[in-house]
Amino acid sequence: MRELARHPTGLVGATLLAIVLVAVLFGPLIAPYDPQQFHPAERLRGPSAEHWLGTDQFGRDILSRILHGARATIMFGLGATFAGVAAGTLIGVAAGVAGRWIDSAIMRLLDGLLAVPDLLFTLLIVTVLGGGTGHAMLAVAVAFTPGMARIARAAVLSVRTREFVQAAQARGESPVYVIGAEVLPNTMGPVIVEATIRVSFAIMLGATLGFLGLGAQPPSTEWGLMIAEARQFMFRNPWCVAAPGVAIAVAALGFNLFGDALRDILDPRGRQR
Amino acid sequence: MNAGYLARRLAAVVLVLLVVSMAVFAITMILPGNAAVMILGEYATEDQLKALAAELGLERPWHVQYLEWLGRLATGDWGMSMRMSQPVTLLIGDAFWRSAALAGAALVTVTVVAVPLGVLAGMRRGRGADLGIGLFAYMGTAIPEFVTATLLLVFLAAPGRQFFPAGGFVPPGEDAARFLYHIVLPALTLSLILTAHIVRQVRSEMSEVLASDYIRAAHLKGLSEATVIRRHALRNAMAPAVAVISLDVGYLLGGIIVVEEVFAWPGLGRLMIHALQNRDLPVIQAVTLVLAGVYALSNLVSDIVIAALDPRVRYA
Amino acid sequence: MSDAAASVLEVRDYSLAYRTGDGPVQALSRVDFSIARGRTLGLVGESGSGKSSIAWAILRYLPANAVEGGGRILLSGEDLRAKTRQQVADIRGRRIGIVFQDPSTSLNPTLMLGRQIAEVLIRHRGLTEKQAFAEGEALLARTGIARPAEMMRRYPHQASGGEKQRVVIATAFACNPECIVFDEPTTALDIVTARQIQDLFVRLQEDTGVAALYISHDLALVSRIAHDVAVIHRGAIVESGPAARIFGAPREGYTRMLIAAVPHPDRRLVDSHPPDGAQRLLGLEALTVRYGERSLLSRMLGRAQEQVVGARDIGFSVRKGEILGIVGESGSGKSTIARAIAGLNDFSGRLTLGDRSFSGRGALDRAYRRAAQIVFQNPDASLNPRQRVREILSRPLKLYGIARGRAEIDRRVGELLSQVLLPPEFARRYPHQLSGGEKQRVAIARAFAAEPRLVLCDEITSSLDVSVQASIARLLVDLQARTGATCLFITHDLNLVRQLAHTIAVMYRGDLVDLFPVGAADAPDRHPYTRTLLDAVPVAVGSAA
Amino acid sequence: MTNFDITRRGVVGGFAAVPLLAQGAAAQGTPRRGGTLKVSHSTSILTLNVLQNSGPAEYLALDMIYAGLTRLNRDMAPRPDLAVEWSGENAARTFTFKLRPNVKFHDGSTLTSQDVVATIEAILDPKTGSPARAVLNMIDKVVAVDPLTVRFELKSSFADLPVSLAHANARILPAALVKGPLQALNTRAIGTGPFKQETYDSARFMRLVRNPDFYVPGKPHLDAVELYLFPDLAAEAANFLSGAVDVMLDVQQADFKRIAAAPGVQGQRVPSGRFVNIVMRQDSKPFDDARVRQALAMAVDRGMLVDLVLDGLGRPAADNCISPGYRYLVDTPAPKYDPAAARRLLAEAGYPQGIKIPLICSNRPAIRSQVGVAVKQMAQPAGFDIDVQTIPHDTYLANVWRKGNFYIGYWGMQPTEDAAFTLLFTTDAAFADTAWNNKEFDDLVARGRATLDDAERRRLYTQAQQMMVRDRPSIIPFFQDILTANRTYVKGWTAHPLSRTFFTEDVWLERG
Repeated sequence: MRELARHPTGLVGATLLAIVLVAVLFGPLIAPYDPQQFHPAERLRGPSAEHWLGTDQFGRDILSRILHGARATIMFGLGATFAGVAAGTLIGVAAGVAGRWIDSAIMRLLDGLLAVPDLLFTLLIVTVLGGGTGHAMLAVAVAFTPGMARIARAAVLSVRTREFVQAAQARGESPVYVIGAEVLPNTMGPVIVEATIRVSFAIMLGATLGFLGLGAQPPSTEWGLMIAEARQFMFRNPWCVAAPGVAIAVAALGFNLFGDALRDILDPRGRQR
Repeated sequence: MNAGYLARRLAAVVLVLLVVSMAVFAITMILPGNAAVMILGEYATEDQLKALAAELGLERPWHVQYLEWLGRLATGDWGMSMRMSQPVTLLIGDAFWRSAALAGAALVTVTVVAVPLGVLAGMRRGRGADLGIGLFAYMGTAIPEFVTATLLLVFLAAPGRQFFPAGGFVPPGEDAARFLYHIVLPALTLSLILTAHIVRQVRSEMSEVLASDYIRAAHLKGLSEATVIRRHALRNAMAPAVAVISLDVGYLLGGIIVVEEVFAWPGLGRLMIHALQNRDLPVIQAVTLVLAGVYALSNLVSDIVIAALDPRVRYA
Repeated sequence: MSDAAASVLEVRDYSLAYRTGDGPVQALSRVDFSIARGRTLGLVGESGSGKSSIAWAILRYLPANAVEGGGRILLSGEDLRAKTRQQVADIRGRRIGIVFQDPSTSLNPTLMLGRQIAEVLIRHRGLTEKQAFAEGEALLARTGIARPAEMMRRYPHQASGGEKQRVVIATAFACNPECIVFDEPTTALDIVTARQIQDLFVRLQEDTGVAALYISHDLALVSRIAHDVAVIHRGAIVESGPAARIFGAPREGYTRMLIAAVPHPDRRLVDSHPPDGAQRLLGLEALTVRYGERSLLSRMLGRAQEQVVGARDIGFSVRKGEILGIVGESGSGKSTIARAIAGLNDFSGRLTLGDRSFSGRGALDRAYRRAAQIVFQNPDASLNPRQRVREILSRPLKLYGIARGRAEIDRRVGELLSQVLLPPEFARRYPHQLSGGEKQRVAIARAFAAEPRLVLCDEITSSLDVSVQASIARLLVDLQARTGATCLFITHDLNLVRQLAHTIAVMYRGDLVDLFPVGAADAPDRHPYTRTLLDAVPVAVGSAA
Repeated sequence: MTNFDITRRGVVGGFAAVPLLAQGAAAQGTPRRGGTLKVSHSTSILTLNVLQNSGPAEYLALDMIYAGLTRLNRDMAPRPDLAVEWSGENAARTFTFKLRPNVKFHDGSTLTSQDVVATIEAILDPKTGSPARAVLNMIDKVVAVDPLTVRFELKSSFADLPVSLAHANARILPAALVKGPLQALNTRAIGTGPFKQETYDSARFMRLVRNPDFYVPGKPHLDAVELYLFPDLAAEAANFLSGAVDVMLDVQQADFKRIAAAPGVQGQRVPSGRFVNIVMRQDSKPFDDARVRQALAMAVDRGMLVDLVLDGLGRPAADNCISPGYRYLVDTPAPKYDPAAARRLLAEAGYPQGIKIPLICSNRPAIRSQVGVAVKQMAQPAGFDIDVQTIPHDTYLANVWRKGNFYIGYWGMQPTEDAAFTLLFTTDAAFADTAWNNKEFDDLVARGRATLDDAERRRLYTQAQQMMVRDRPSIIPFFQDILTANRTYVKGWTAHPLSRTFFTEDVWLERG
């Protein structure tokens, strides 16, 4: 972790993530108001002493809704990415290890699925399963799987030819040991880096789904949905769109920067000459 | 680069499209609400629903429908849109060109802006320009398209600050000037985000090339900085840059869905959103195939361009 | 040293340090040397000794974090440190040339070779494009390239390593510079090609009378081509003077150690024939290995995947306790044989170990795999970076049931570490906390942990420094003698193999072309290829210590 | 209202008499002829088949192209259109309509009684699936007496036939066209209306031009009308305010005040009977008990709902589907918002700790989930722990609509009291979903439909409304206003409570 301190983008990324983490863990506790609580008298007000980020169309406190929404939004990003990464890595490793025709069959399938843009793929699945956070998460996870599989496979292939793996095979170690103890631990680097960066993309996808009415549904406080609902009031109180927008940017930026820093630290060649 | 290779690559594109068609058909077939209810809406009566379901043949086993559909697809009959009762080919026909114009405008803007920016950032690694460009690039990737679109609407098309029209479309044939006037904001939204992606990629490619031995050798031959960059560095950074841009075409095709929705640009993206809302199966399948086809072909085109740029990449 | 007036390149009392995250690192301290016209100074040192830093200092191409201390760098009397960027650019390529170690990376892959020569001529001698190409062709011819005109049109990936290095050398000599720096120019090349390039260097240096700084880690090579030699260790010139004096009567301890570490055929590490009366342990009959597995899919698509033959009809036998050295250039199939015996490559033909014989990779059972252990070339990749040394060494113990229970395993690991002269507390370290030599020792310990009857050493010293190489070779020989294991030592270093093998096998493009006891190396009936190999490898002059 | 709004809040044809709010067309100075009216709308024009369409923008386009036998004034009274006069005989069981002579269809053919017969028969045929069938299913036979006379024979007496025949989907098409394949009608519209179809690009825009042979002399004033589709409401508003279009068909509640206040813009707010209703199915717990329904009625602050959800642009309602503007409206007082009393009533009904129950809202249009979220908040102190679940519209249609026991409906204003009752609340209503099944109520409605005597009908409908408020099959918290906006130079444009008829022929542009 010492290298992270020296890595400027990493530092910025880490601080942003820390902020987001605080909102996720303690949001509901430090929120000044109940996110669903109406204050009809103070509808659509800009930032004030009582409401630091102003109020929305029902007079609900925007800061509280963002703090509560952090959990829904970030968990969506993490959950979707984790599921996609797990499935993708499984497929990628299987392809990488099995090799020969299994590998090329899987790769052909992945090429096919990768030809469909992520957002479109997600929209297809969500339209079929119906909106809602659960389905949206599953859709994003499925959309991530082909991409992750390809990265995992590349990582496995590069490690498989390393001498310490061949030494294990020469010793007559069982395939399970070779994959479990020798190959997998050394392929996690690139997978983790890709996963971190993909979380930011998952958050944005979730927000876009919310905007199209296919992601989280009212009364959820997911940030994407908050923006979608507030867009029609943006001229009367721009804060109800700006605040969640900035929140999404902070979270997405945090994961992005941190991911890039991780890539430099974990990458043996190390880009920082 | 010979015919054999091209034939094999085109076969691969067809294979990709087959896989996509199967995936799309499988996905769209397990819809909870059936298309008839969706089309006629909440106020449709029982008999209306049955009439439409029968007419569209929704109750036949799915593989029969798939094979029949694939057969008709191959023969150019892409079926009738269930909701707009017009042939799908007609709907996709002009929508394709409008999206192509939008995507094309974005791609051109990006190539003209992002690549030089990336090269500059790569060259000035760690110094002012690099950090500035880096920040812009990161911001680009952190804001969802619809937020960027809304911001552009508010700042460039709101009353009083009327620099561009707030969405809408004018066919080029009718009035080329106003066509360009309308394409600016949607193309700008797409370009902003795409530029962010590509600047970061080109920047890392460029810095990798600049750290290579042959660039050091070029410097040590006493060549001027400009010659080293132009003749040696750029040539080697272009091939990977083209590969990156072609990958992002996929992203672009996704992006048009949101941008066309916000700016009322009647292209494939809007057609897709509409079809998805109304479970208009033929249109969903057709648009997805078209987008996947465009993406697969763009990868093929980029491979050919890369081969031209980089002699090592000779396809047997 | 030669008088100051005639010297072309002078480095006076020069120091250099690099700023790093953990504070400044001293790279060069008070370096002094000078090269007169027509003379070649060999700068010899191990990796990390700072020899490359000198090259960058002379070419004024130091990285951003370099901090130059005192001293001057004079080219024909002019101090290069005082020159402006533009002046330096004019000097580079016209008055000072440089030739790098790896020709395949120092040529622009997307430009024709001809253009990369012509651009120097156009830049410095103002020739037109046509003239530059013609002149370039002449330069190439001078370096002995077969069809220079055709070579000018080719791209780097369409030329061999040797041809590319000739292009680089032609470019360096293009403007008849006063001084040329050669930074390990032949290390990346094959033995025979390397020798041709070395001969070319000597010829061109004599023809042009250029002052040459030849940087290398290969003492034997430097002793043959350099007029004067300077030995550098941790950034300081330890000793310098005429080559014969340095190699004949080295004054400094470090120089003596370095010279002693250079493999020399006469300094046998083991007596010249195996323990007599020992019966055969390993036998190979018509052993053949093919690469390019015929995948089901490619067979279906009928894509005729022409199969590359790694090794063809290899037959030899090795007696218990014998050390068989297998030599050959890269691609000769020497590693293929080792990997086949270790059960990593499919093979046809028969393989016998002791009284059991096997006809394919599948037949090799665990007993065989325990008896035959392999050690690889690259120390960084031989050990799993995620495991501690203790875990790496305990794997074979557990796998073959040699030791059970934590206590016994720990004891056994301690013994193994001491056998390879490493302190027991190394057990707790991760591979990235060890040096190259230490990692290779752990790899060897892992092989001997299985108490094998046969140890296959696939170029285990090739990526190590000379001094470390010598210690590893001695360690291997001790272990081999103590355990009585038979050893196959694969290398491209003829001097080293003649030091520690009982018998030598020579491989050429997949065939076994020669097999002889080490003493018979100079016998007249040697295969012509063996002869060219022996002639290609320089033996350090005057160092029969 | 998320921009993802495919308003299915279509109104099943109908109209209600509402005092004309906006100023009359004539009062605005002498109309000028010529010019093109540009209108923006946020829902697609998916089909031009007037027998089947249900999209809001589709009604605007087809109202210009097609005409029906009768037409509804802004006060909902039927006035002659293609029929010049009509008369009802033997207790409103047979009606005879006289057609306007030599009226031309857009393809030049002349309108005859054959066209009327063919059109009505197509509507009555279930296969056509026309929404108008629900309000015309009492027709037994339609006969072409002579080229300009048509006689209707009804299965039971029905005084409001002329009103039903003014239904937006009951427009007259050429016989040849209506007998041919229905699909052709989707993209080609040939009617007798004031404007003709010129270009139709469903994804982008539609252009209609003046019908020179329109049977009302001197009308329409405009040369052409262009309808521009803007799916994103923020973009539509920005575009309208920038002057690129002359009329914004539908304005969002949230944006109305801002747009109406903009310079050169006139916002129009037309009160209407469009309502959101909270359906409480009576054949399952807990809403089988009237006290629970009453408690929920007292747990909803209707004034607050109008302010929060409609931004004040609507009127509180008292769970009576008959809104102000209907002729036979009875003023039924809405229960006061009294959570404490509601909690006591719930305890009395056997729910001392209150009730925990999911409320299903479809995600389109967004007003449903907004009402859901607001009701959840208001009903909490009354002991109702409502879990608002917003689900996709198509899943709502397939699994919840007319099956669920507690969900939110959204209905447009009906033309007559009879249409309003038979839409949702009679036992055999077209879209019955409250399982009220009150025989006495059904009988009142049936008798009301048959009588011609105005006083008798008022007495029957009064009883029906009081019964509905007493049993409270569903909670109707407010009536939503219809909102539209136009540039000040646009004269004669106004919205209709049913948002089905637009009188575009009366619209004219003050500047060229």
